[in-house]
Amino acid sequence: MSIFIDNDTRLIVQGITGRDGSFHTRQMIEYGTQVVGGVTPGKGGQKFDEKVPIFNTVHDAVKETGANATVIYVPPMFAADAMMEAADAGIPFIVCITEGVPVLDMTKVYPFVKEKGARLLGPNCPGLISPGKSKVGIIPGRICTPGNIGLVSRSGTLTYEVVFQMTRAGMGQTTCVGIGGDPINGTNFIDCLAAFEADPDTESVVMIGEIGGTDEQDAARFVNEKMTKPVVGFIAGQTAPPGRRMGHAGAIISGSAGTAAEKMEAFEENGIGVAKRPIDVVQLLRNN
Amino acid sequence: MSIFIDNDTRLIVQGITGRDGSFHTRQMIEYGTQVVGGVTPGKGGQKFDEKVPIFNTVHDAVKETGANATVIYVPPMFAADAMMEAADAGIPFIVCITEGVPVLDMTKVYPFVKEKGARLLGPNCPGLISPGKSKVGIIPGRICTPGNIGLVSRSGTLTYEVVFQMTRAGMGQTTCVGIGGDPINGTNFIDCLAAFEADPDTESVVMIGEIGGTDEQDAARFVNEKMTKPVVGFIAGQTAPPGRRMGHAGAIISGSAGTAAEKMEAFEENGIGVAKRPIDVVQLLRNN
Amino acid sequence: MNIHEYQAKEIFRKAGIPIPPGEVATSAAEAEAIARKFGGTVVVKAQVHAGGRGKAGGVKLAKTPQEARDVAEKILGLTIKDLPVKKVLVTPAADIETEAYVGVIVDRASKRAVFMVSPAGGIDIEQVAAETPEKLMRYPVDPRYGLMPFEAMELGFFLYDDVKKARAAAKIMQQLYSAFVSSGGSLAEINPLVTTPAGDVVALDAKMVIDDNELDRYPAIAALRDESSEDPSEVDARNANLTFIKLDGNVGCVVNGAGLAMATMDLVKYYGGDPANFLDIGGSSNPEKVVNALRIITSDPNVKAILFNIFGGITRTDDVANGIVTATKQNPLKVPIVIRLTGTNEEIALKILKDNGFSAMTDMDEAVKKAVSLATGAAA
Amino acid sequence: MNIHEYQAKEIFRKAGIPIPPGEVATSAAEAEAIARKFGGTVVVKAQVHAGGRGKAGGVKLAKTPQEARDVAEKILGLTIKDLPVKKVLVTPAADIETEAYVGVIVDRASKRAVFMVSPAGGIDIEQVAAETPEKLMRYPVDPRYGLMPFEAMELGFFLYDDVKKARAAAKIMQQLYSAFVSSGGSLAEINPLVTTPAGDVVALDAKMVIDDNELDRYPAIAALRDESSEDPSEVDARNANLTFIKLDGNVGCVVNGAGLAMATMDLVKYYGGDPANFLDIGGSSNPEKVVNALRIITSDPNVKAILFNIFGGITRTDDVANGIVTATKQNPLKVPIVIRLTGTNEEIALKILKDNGFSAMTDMDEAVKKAVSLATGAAA
Repeated sequence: MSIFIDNDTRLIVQGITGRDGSFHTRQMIEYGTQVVGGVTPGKGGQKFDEKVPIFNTVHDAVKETGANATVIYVPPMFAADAMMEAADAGIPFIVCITEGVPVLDMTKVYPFVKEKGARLLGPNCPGLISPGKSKVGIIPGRICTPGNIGLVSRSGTLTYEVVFQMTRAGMGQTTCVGIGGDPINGTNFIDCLAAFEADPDTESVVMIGEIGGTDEQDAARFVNEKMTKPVVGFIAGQTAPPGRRMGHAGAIISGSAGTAAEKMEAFEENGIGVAKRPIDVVQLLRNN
Repeated sequence: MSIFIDNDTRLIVQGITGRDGSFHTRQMIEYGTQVVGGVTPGKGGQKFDEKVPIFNTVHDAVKETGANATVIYVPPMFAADAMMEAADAGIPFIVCITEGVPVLDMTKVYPFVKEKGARLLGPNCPGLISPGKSKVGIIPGRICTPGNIGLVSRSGTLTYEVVFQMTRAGMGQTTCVGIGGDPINGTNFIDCLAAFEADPDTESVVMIGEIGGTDEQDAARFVNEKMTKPVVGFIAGQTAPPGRRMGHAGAIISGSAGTAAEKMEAFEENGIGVAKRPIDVVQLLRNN
Repeated sequence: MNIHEYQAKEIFRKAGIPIPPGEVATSAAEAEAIARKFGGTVVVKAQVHAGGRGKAGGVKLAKTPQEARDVAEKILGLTIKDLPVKKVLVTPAADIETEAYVGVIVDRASKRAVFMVSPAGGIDIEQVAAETPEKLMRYPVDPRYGLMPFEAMELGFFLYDDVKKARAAAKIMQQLYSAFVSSGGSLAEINPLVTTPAGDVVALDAKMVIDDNELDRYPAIAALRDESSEDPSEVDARNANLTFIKLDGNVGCVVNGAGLAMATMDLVKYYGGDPANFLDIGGSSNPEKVVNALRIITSDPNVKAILFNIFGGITRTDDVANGIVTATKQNPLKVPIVIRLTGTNEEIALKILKDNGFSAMTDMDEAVKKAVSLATGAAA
Repeated sequence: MNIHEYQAKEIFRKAGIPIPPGEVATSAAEAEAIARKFGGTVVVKAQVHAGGRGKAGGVKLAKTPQEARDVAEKILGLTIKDLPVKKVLVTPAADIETEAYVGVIVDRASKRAVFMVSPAGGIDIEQVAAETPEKLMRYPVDPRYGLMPFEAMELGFFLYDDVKKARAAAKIMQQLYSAFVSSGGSLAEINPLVTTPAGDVVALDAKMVIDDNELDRYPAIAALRDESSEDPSEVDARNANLTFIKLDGNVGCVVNGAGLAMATMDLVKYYGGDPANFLDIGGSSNPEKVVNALRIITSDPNVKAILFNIFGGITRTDDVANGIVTATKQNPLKVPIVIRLTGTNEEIALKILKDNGFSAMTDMDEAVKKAVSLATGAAA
């Protein structure tokens, strides 16, 4: 088992003919993901790489392919619309890779997607991978291996770093999920932790957080109150100066709220092993 | 029993110090309605007629009085905001008397009120009365008498005409509800019919419709499919010319949809006795 | 409130919708001058609040300025659906490749603004709905989000396969929605929306109906009202805060409340008469309203009898009685009047009427029967 | 993106918010002229992207034009939080009766724009939140409906008991929300919002932060950027599409991805070093970005060692290697460099580096340790 995606995931790609969309579509197909269609307005009726049918609209794509998931690679100014189109077309699982989506756009996307009953992952996230089954997004397949550890992270390359070290240490993964670092995103730590808790194949979970906000603290309490499986964690940004924004991760510290120290303390108080360095995650998992 | 309002209704009046609001507040109090507060921004802390406390906002009024219903008498441009304020404050039953509310305003009010879980009656309606228990709105109390007939109508004075003739004939009412004639309103015929069906004291129902729209036709099917109690009806506007708007009732005929003939036919097809004249309602009720 | 095509076009143009230029003329000479300025073939279009202008001869092509003058002369002499044509719009003729229909209207059933679009435009949309319903797409707009880009694109692709035209149409639909909402519209329509051989998508016609209840909010829109294009008695009634619609019968009706007014008209018909009008004096009982109502009704020479039907709730029947007395003192009636009053302050009202030589009744059916018999000349 | 007070005031003014007049001066003479024009007492305020201007001596009253000149002279010589003051706003001094705080900010937790208002204004709002939280009202706005009139009135009544002032404040909050949303703001603030003895409610200060991601949508807002008011190296980095924040340490860091960049800085600290910067080259692997990154980092004289930490996913590590080679050929390095590369095209990258005389590592911890020891002068 795995969470959110597996062998039954039937994916469409919004922006399939774009630079990023086409590159990663090929990567996903190569990994074994069932890519059943793509959307590029005006290219409806054509085929991508002579095999994947392209549609003008998501509604058309869903009607023709029975897709149950979508991944979005469209420019930031069009991403909000793409997410809402997907939700409106009834797709239950929406992954938005696009970086740079205006946060006010997301204040509208969030309630819309919720009203439609869809799950949104991202935006500004690397997507997710259930090793050996399906990958949706941009996480490099070769750094992962099937196993029974779940991983959830707000970061991209830092996730790769940790997953890679897990894989090298022989610790496989059920699913690795990058929730994205934007201030407003569709899926948070708790959503993923609850899914991992419910997944029979996941035995323990790694949670990688960042400075900014209070999601990690909320997640820590959730772990303490609701989870039976062991969780270990890491927080990036211990040396970040207060009040400055550390790039697109949207890590903002306002006053004392959201510092790395505060988050690490919340982890420890709630029984989550805290890695001092990314590599320490492996050791903490061994101790479980 | 009765529907929507009874002896436990604790009412506030939005616009209590206005011309219409103050007049009808006195009428309602005289009838026995529990008016627990009023709202007029800037008059918070004062008392209406030296007894009803006035508040600046609906939130304040609800917090202090525990009101479970509100009636709105504010000018048309402020009515949408008043309805939403009431719903936002958690009031479960909102009656809007105001006439002339822009219909585009109502397209926003409707989903808002629905999201908050409130029932809205109106706008542009005379309100309702549960004879002997409570009256909310402007229906003259003296034309009604307690009994076991439910009445629902899109009209104002036409309702009075019918109720008065029922009362004169000794046919009392559980509740008389005026749902209002605007194109978009909060409560429709079916909502009221379902409530009358569920009310143990209501034995039969009178439904008074008008030209325009298809609410009466939908309601007729509902009567046929879901109701056990007898229903009789009247439709106003048999002589109305097509394509013209007959005043504030918002009765619009577009092509063949919504004519009086069509509605009367729907009544007959679904077992609803059709009165040719308002006075015939009484005879039809006798025949039940 | 209806506004003219040229006024709706100006609103649409401000919202960004591509619309060919055009100017309004009130005389044939003006029309000729405008045609000369534009050069080439022009279209001369009657500006009147009525559909079916084309069939009525209100829309004509003119190849030369002289022809524009002749055509305008004819159109300015027309009366379309009882309304005299007082203005024409002169606009360059467009090269048309395809004609589509785009409209947005507030819909009771979905409680939303609903787009209706069809690739079969240029004709009556009711005809499309009836004959080829698969060519008509209905699309409700969630007012909380507005018409979103992806929704506009779905509508655009319903009209055009070509993505450029679909995008152009999508943009026009978002602009139309925005114009509709920000003008307090209850209907906005482009029929036809055309494509040109150059591939442009252009609105050739424009129609808008404004929700009367929004006029206080948009004074600039309210100022577009053209009273010269409306029935004078309806203008008079509106200015007196009465809701009035003129009909062809001979029993003039004055009623409080729209539902009761319609039921009264129905009862007139039931007893063999014909209502001369719909008239609702509304909820308040200002005697002045009664005075105005009587003035408007008696100005119709068809009216042979007048029927008052008042059920006093908020309306005080004594106010109505006083209004009748005042009005008939100012302008003595030339036709019989039947007064039915009941409800609030009924006793006072009946006394006022009696003291002034009027009789009154309290039963609606009896009153209607009497009014009908008076109007038809039969014995009461 | 930060904008200046005078720019935010212009945006607020266009939205209808009452704001006293004001003009910007870049010299003491200009400030004097403006003060003379306004007459009476003026306030001279440093225009700089930093809070606490008052405490830093950046806001001064001046009773005469000459005094305005003197005060402006001083303020234009200040450096507040490392930023030199290059402009001052001169504005007539207002009579103040009460000071309130009004702000709106996008909030992660509620996923909405949230109003924060307090009758205790004029001071740091964090202080109000900490010391008198009952004086701070937080009010999330549903983006689907906007700030509705009744909501604005609740906020208005939280500030003022008087209904006129509450209404004025409510209107200002709706205008502020509209300015915030239509400018792509992530923060908009009025501190203080004052009442005058005449009973007016007026915004005396204005602050706005724009979401960088919105700048493409609002070119007029993007044009407000004042690069002269920013740290030159950060301007340089932004123009090169890099995310860069200058810090005080001596290990220059070049990393792909913000999370990994922060983790790298943390690891530098963990091994006893001090990062000189945060620098994220982002997901794409354009060699030009690497060239720019090296240029910006080496311009900091504090940097004693450079650390590359690249985990190739989308980023191709051979592109990064090529960038390093190109950059160091153009400008030979004066400090040691430690390169850690792994992931996409790792073998090619390692070969490129080796062929050009660089050594490289694949383990993050080892690389960081080495960079720290090089920067601190200890043996690697």
